Amino acid sequence: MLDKNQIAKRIAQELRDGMYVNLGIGIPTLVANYIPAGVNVVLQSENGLLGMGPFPFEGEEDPDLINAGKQTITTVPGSVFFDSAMSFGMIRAGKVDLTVLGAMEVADNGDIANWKIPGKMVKGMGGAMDLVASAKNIIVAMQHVNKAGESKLLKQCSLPITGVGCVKKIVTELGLFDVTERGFELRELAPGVTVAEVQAKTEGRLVVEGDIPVMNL
Amino acid sequence: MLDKNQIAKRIAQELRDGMYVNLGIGIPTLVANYIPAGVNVVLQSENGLLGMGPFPFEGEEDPDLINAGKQTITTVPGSVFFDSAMSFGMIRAGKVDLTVLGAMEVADNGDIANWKIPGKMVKGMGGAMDLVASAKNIIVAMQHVNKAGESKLLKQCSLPITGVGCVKKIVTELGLFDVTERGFELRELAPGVTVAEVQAKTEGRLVVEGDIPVMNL
Amino acid sequence: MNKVYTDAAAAVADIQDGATLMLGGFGLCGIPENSIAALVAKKVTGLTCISNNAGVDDFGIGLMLQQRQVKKMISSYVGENAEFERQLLSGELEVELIPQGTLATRCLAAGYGMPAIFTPAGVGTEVAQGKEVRRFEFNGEEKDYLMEYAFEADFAIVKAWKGDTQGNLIYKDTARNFNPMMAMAGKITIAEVEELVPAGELDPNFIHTPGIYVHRIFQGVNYEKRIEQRTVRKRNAE
Amino acid sequence: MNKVYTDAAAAVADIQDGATLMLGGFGLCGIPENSIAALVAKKVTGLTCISNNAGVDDFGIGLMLQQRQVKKMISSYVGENAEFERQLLSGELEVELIPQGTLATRCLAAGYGMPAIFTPAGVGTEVAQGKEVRRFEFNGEEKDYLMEYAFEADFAIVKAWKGDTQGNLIYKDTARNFNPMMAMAGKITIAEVEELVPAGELDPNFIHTPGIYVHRIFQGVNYEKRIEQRTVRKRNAE
Repeated sequence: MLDKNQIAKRIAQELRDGMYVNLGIGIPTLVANYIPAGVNVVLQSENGLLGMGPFPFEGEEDPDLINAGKQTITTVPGSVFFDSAMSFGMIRAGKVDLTVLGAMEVADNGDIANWKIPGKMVKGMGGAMDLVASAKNIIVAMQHVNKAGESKLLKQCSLPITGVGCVKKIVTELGLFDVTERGFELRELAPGVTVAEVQAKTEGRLVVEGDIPVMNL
Repeated sequence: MLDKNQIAKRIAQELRDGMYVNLGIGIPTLVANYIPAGVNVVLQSENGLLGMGPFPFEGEEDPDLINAGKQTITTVPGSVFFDSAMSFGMIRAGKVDLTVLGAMEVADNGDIANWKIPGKMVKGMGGAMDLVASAKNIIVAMQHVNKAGESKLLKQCSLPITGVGCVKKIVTELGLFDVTERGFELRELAPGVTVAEVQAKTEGRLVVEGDIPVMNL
Repeated sequence: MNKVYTDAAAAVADIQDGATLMLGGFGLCGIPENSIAALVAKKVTGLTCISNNAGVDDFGIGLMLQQRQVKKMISSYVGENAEFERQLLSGELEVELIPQGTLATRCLAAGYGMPAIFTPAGVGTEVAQGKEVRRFEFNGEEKDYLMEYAFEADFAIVKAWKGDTQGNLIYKDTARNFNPMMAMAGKITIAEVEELVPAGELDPNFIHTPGIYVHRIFQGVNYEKRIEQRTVRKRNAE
Repeated sequence: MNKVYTDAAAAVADIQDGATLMLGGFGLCGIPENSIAALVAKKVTGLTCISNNAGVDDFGIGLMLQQRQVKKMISSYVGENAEFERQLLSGELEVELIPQGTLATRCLAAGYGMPAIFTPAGVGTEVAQGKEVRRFEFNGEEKDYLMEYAFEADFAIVKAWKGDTQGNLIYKDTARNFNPMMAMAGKITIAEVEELVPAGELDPNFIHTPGIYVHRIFQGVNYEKRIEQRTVRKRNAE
């Protein structure tokens, strides 16, 4: 079983040198802490920044410099600020190579639900619908089951969806899955997790072929 | 009869303080020389400048600083450079208050033709189609007749048109005309010009009502 | 022609009940603090506000919500705001949630004189309900897009870092966000700036919003610039 | 990842016969002189060039026309260019003339991932032939608009004033013109700059083209910057 940091670390292994990457709020943000040595990526914050750096040192916070989660941040050399129209322009044009975000549910056709729970106060989709509609590569970081123990990898999303057929890969505490036309294809198991456990906790179509390697962290 | 400079001078009287104005190539460019005292207008050059100034002093030409006619120019305090998308964006959004341009023909419904003569080499419409399609107020500066002595104020344009029903006012060597749903309404006569002469040289619907004052230059 | 106003109260004086306003900012970053305070003082009501967020309980647009001045919010995310939630659930407040990029681009469209734009954001979701869907082959794939209309706002109210007497504006860091598009999109655009300088002092190559889009400008005072999520790291000990 | 190329020849090395190119510049102002020279030296042919103008007989895209490298020009104005006229009249060269704002906005659309835009430019003229016309109520009037498609170009070749190793670009004065939109619109974007600096030297608030849009960058040499219309005024005698 992976903890949140290990999920982030595994996703960080998907980063390639030169990539432009948008990291969502929550576990995705942690990915920045595990970027492999020698891999230079540029982090995009959709409120108008390319080249996001770490949090500022205490006392150096600047209220004019925040990320999409409204957290105070810094920039790295070569960074650039722009307005929200250009920010979503570059997202829409497919210039952001990878988007990592959380989800409440993913369906085995790649649909994602992560913005609305009927009956609860709806806060809004923010930039998530724009990101999932346009990103070339979308990795979801999430827990495999919800608090009630129900699978979040489903045949069909029960919640209102954020985007259609867009998720390419999922990393949960149980393993790594490619989302293909055949469904959730189990590629790697988290240490100490069995295929049976994944099967028990996955409601959508699960593909398990051959020996599944244990994740290398 | 007005000469080119007098046509420009009369058009300059239409300028109001605070206007943003786009001046086309030819006679319209001369309008800048006759801006009335106390009237501050900002000149837009559609290649990406607000706040165009006069030609540079000899030796101070900068190849990176030209107007839409590709002439070397200068800027005035408060000027701003922008790209061509924003330039035509502000034109399309109606932010440019007045456009002055030349024409080969104007029809009495306000159609304008100024970009193409069939059988001759066609150089292109440049920004003229964008300007005439969006400007709130369009004044045409032109000669009343062509070199063959034929009227350029027509029932219908014979040349391919640049824009539909857009011209609001015309100043020629013979007078000033408002273009309304009734046609060319003669408002002012150039010094020494008679109504009969205007009638003889105007093919389109001409409206002459009451005493027509002589232009005050 | 003079675009310079003495203060926020003067600049917003003619905003009437029932007006549609665009308000710049992302969260509490780059919001027009002075203008919001003036709108609260003015007690104008029945407003439709187009703004990415709705402030927090006691700052930003939250101040206008407290006074029940807002009839409708058009936003992408309405965050942590208890009063907002109460008014929404009680039906006092109408809310239209739209994707953030769609919000930004509908402002851009208005500023660029384009009546509508196409975006794939929201295709196949409830955001697409009642909207025209159109398939294009573009960028190497065939894909559905929603047609979304340009916004029309009576007033756009933005906050910039520096401005000049011609209305030219410069923003700082991520406080730029929605301000430039909204500045272009208002029928009347009001800009408040931290520093107002004479025309000619700003480098014409580095102006974000040309003054042609700005009708009123004033130098704001007492900027609070509240931070929503103060996140820091510790310095390593030597 | 390294975006820095040694020179124009290296940056354009993989441009094949028949490619569609966008070339920045307005007249001879802000044109990618080095890249054009490299394309001429490379003798690549059958090109479709999207560029506001076509250069003059002996400079700019005119140099490529002389070598018969251009199959088709997409421009708003093709100016004074005898060789251009000869090739056009003889049928060697295909020309598509489109309004300047439409040209700029079709580039912008590509860079912003929008498959099509609406513009009133050309409504009722021969430019509208075969195009979808659509009526919108917008900005206080009901009006017809043409739907125009985003451009797709294999390569965009632009000229900037300064650039950094991340591909961030700054343009000078009216040499900005079409360069920023084209920089955003190319599948592969090549930027030549007068001064190439290390990442971090340009102020992140004042960059016109973010490096995410730029794939290759090099420092150009020997800029000629020819002036088409040298207009001056005399200094008053003291």
